[in-house]
Amino acid sequence: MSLVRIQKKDFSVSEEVEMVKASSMSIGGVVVFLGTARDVSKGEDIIELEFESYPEMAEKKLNDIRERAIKNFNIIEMALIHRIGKIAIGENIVLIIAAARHRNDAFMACEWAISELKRITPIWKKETTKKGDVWVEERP
Amino acid sequence: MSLVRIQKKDFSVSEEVEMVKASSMSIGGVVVFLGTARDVSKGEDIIELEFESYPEMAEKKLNDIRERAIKNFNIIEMALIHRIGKIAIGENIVLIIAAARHRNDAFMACEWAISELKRITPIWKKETTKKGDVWVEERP
Amino acid sequence: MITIKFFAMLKNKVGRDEAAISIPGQITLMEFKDILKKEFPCISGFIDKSVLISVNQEFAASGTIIKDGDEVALLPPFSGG
Amino acid sequence: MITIKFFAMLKNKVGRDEAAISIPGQITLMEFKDILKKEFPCISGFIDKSVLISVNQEFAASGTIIKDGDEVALLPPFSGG
Repeated sequence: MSLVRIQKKDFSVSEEVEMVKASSMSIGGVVVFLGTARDVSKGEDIIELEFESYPEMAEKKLNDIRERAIKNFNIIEMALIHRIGKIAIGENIVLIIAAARHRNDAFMACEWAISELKRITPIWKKETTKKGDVWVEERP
Repeated sequence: MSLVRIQKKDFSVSEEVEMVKASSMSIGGVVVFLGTARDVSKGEDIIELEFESYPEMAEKKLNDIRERAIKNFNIIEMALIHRIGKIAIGENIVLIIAAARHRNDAFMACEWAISELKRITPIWKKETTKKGDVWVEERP
Repeated sequence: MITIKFFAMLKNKVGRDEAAISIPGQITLMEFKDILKKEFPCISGFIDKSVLISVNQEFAASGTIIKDGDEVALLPPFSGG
Repeated sequence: MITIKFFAMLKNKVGRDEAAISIPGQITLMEFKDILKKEFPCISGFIDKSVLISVNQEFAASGTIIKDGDEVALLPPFSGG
């Protein structure tokens, strides 16, 4: 299974971490970012989220982030997974795993990767509130 | 099950993350640090690790870190688990989970918590190499 | 023919997720934007303002050349993550 | 009686993980350290140098009062995490 995926179904954090860990016995620190659907956004009660992507380009961009993270940070491996489709409150949205010899490198790469994902990956979020559906139009 | 534990057996990252997530529907970002046993330490091949703790005091200190993290960072919940006993290369050693509304707070709290754990928690590591067993004597 | 892809609120406004138009030879993205605004007037404000454009799944600039067979996508501000 | 706990390399050097000694009334940790160094000469160098001491599972300073029933632990530099 690929370390970079856009998919409808949920992922298992443990399984993905094990897949990353399997890449090397020299990993000493793994940092995971897990984005989840929260009940309130900008003061508005959220009922449900829906994500849409430009699939081919989104996977291309996630692959690009992984390659640059491995090249520019002192990490051994990285996984990036983003879900699309309807997502209920509390559910998982996005998972980024950075594995390094030393923890500081893993923290830096993981933090960079999630902000880079938000910046360059063609994925859009629709929020369903009591007032209706709104495509979120914000550039982070 | 407690969010702060010293234990011999391995933990499931997914199960611990779900336990933290269950504390609130307002969680939007979860940052996990997972420390694992790597094959080389300071140029020396490691065969096996063994951790010992001062159990009552170690749990007290981990609880103290959790409480200060929740008080001083804008996070909703934190879990800290450290294994003791013999640990093979590639196995999990320590897990810290920080859950917040916003990801920056979770990153900051998680990074602070692992360095604070290393600073104040009475846990000791013995490295088994080809040259024999050595208690690691370093203050991070 | 050029394939044009619409996403998120642009898809809602245009009422479909894909369209095809033909262009006279090779033109720049700047010129292509004018054609898009005439073909899809309901989103011309977005095209001027907040929309990024990709050509064959790579971000494109005003001078990028558009030619027959290309896939052009109109990308509203991203909100993944 | 005071319970004394040894961990990691100190446990190896002393050859056991616990000892009990009695003290004359209440004394400071500084005074107690001198007793420890006499009782356990093989680790007196460590006690002077790199060892932290906890009293009843809290970090203690030179002026901390030690009294009957206390649990004193000798803590080599930590290496958890």
